Amino acid sequence: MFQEFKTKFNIQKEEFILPDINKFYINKDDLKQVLRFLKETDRYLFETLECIIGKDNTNNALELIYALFSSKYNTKCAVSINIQDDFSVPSVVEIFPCANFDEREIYDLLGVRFINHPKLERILLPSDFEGNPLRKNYKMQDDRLRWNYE
Amino acid sequence: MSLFYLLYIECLSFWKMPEWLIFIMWYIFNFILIVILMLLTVLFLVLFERKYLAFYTRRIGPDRAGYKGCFQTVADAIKLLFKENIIPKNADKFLFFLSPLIVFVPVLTVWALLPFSSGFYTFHSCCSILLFMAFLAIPAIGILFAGYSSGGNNFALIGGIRSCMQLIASEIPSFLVLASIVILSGSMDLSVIVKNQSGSILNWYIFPSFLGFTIFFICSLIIMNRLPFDFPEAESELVAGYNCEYSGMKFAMFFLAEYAMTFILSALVVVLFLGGYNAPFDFYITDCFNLSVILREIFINFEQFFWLIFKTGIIIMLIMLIRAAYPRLRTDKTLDLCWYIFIPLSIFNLFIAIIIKYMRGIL
Amino acid sequence: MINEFFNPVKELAKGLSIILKNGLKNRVTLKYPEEQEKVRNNFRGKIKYEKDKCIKCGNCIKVCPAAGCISINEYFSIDMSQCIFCGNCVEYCPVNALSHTVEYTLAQSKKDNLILKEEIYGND
Amino acid sequence: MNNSTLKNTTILNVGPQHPSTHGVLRLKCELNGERIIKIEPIIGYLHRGMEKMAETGSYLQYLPVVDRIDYLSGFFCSFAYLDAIEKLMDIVCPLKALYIRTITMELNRISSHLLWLGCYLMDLGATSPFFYAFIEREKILHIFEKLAGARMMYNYYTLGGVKNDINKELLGEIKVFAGNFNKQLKEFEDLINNNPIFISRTAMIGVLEQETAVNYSVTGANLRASGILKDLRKDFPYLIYKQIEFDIPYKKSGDSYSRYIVRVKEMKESCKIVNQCLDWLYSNIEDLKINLKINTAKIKPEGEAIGQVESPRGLMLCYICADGTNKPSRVKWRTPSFYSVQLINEIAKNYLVSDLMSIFGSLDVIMPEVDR
Repeated sequence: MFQEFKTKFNIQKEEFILPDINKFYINKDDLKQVLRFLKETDRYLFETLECIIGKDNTNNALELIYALFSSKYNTKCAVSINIQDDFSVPSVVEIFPCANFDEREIYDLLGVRFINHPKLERILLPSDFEGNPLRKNYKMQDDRLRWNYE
Repeated sequence: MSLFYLLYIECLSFWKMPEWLIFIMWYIFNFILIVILMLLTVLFLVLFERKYLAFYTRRIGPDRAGYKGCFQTVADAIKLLFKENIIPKNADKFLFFLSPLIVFVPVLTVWALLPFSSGFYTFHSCCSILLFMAFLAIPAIGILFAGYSSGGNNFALIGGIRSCMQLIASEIPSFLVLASIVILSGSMDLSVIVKNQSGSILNWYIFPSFLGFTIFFICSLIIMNRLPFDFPEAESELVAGYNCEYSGMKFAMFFLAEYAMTFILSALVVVLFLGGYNAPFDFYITDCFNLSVILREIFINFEQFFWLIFKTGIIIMLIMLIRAAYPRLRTDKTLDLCWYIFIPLSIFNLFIAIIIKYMRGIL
Repeated sequence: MINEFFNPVKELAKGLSIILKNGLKNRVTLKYPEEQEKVRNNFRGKIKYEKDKCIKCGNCIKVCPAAGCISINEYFSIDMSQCIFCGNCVEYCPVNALSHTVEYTLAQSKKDNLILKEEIYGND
Repeated sequence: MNNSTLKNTTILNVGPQHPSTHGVLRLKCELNGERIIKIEPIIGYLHRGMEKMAETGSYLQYLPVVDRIDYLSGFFCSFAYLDAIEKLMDIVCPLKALYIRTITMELNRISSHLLWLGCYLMDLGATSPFFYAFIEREKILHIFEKLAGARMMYNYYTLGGVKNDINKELLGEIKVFAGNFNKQLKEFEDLINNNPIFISRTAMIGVLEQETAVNYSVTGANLRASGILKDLRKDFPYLIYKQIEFDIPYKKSGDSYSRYIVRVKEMKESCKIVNQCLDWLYSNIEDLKINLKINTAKIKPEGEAIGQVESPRGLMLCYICADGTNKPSRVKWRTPSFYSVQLINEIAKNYLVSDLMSIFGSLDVIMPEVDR
């Protein structure tokens, strides 16, 4: 089903998220193009962005997964991008308005800056909180957890 | 002058008092009696409402203080007495203190106007209906002052403004209905209206102007801010509306005024439509024992007082049942209800009253 | 048009009749201090600990979601202010030294009464 | 000088502490008189760091905490979490455990909808239906207490199935509840369904068009009330929803009234599902295989998985990325209320303040889900 999409954006790497969601790796710049293509072409019609998953694979590399769902063909797919060092990603609020809070949460917990996002601020943590908790290099200063770090 | 006044002069004739002092003492004595009566009814009403609502929601209601919770309201009052009097920082101090009084005092004076029984009424005037409704318009202004003066609290401000909107909308239909009652009874004095309704149940005013009864009943619900229309202090929207910033004795004053207004307005509905203190079939128990004239006069008054309280109790139970059953209406829907539906209907009711008066005149 | 006016009044009356009907049903309030809720024996209440059975393996600490709730350094103690009564420790204890009681009224006047130490367990 | 007074609009803080915001949510709305111009939901007051907590503890330690993601429907969150792990380690639960999971989840859906019904009507001002809804809900919580040992924080599902079995006496109790639940619900419908005051407060108010609903990825009853028939139990049937026949209630108009109707009908459907599961459970009482007794030391999954479930408020996803150790490297919760909170600015524009409560109440937003 995704043959036409893969040839258009010449995607090499493809993986599987169980149960049956295939994940495509694309690079950062044509993120908006891909999402608009997946949303508008009537061959796919992925018009709901279910959620944006931010992940911190170690050694300072982040991964953003955009989970999409098309109710017409009742299938799910995921588009993911890897970010190495400068954590700035174009925001997709024009295409999917629901991404507004998602992107603010990822900025808040992972420290990814989204370009031309309407109101990029901390959403879950207090505004004077420093550091991004979900990063692997974020050290918790709570000694009650020493049993877990054995 | 009524019988009680003559009795009162006899008791005081031992001390040689000047004439004018006795006259003034009579009104002060009556007013103290009214205040005591009001405090007792309010104490009872607050507890009765909580028990009554609990009855309909399969609960028991407060039963810890006293035998079956009978001292609950006294306990609340004492608690409120000792609560700290918080005044918000940028509140308008003078208005903040004045507004509970503006809400409470008119309701207290209105109690004096009501004819509790043929002999027992404190203030007798030829146009007591007008005085009644005039005094009942002032608390809404007190609520506006309360809302405006509690600092920058927007909830209270919206609550206060809503109370004024409501007042204007509900005053006009209620006055038109009062006009139809005045036509039917011929005079504006409450005790005369009640006298014209004496005799059997048939010449109560509820039957000729049933439409007037429903309109006045709903408008009185709006004036006393009871649930389907309790916009000034809508709990779920405006947190506590106008009495957001009040605590301690001032809050108790607002609370007292609300319940006093509930009683007095339902008593007014009874006086106007259900034949105030007349027994339903003109049968008084005191007539069966052949007593002397003075004793009979005294007992008749007590029995008439009982009938008034009995009918007001039924109306209050209906009001509280409506509070238990229905959700709150939206503010602008209520105003539409009053302006577009009640005013034409009450004018139509006026015509019916005129036609009935004319027909009675011919027969 | 008539129906459009009388229908709402009929609905309001039907609502009122249901409220009145509910008035006659039995009461559901439970007067708390006098009548307590009778709870079955599989209710997860306060944790009981038998000192002789315990082999101090530390399994309960690895399984407890509330970090730092159980500690077995010099004596065994459970911090009742942290415990969320999930029952993981009771389930994964190899020697069944821990078990649930049915007691759920655990309020204390002082905070350190909440930490149940071994010697308190010893005698009961 | 805050600029709101310049534009003669008042800023009303429907603050974190407010009787009808179902938890700690702050709606900063700009009013012109009583008409709402702009609403900005400010969240984060109930943020407990659920996703960071998952990374510090092992899979087993995180299991009891999962019920607290949405404390009104604990079973759904634990199922989503376990569904993801079971897919990673391709475990298949015994059939009876699937049936027990379905029946407890449907009962939990009824109890969550009942709580929403009581609170929604209390927001609109009707005080007594609140108590009737809670009396009904109390019966369900009694059943859960007998079954799982706790009223709301169940910790009842484990990796291979459920912890303890349903005995005959408890099945009888569920049958009695399901029996007269429809009668109670009918009483509710007579009291509220075409009550003129209720209709005037909710009909054609807070209309959610299909286009904005899809754009804001709203799911669950809010979406079905706008005419889009999308339910995970029918699109991607999990557990035993394939063998059970039930239909999905939906309405076209998308206003607060149709959201209310859809949720009441959903309660009826759940009651039908409970009855069907009861018949199966009655037929094989003696089958005692409800748990696979997996050795917890061997839980070291590898790879990525998404557990999905249709919770009372919408679609709930739990994404787990595991890297072979006994601690998950990333757990992400996609909770439905997080997206219906953003809706409030779109559909509550230029309505009155009293409408704000009826719109926001009908969206059934619960704050622990939003802040995680």
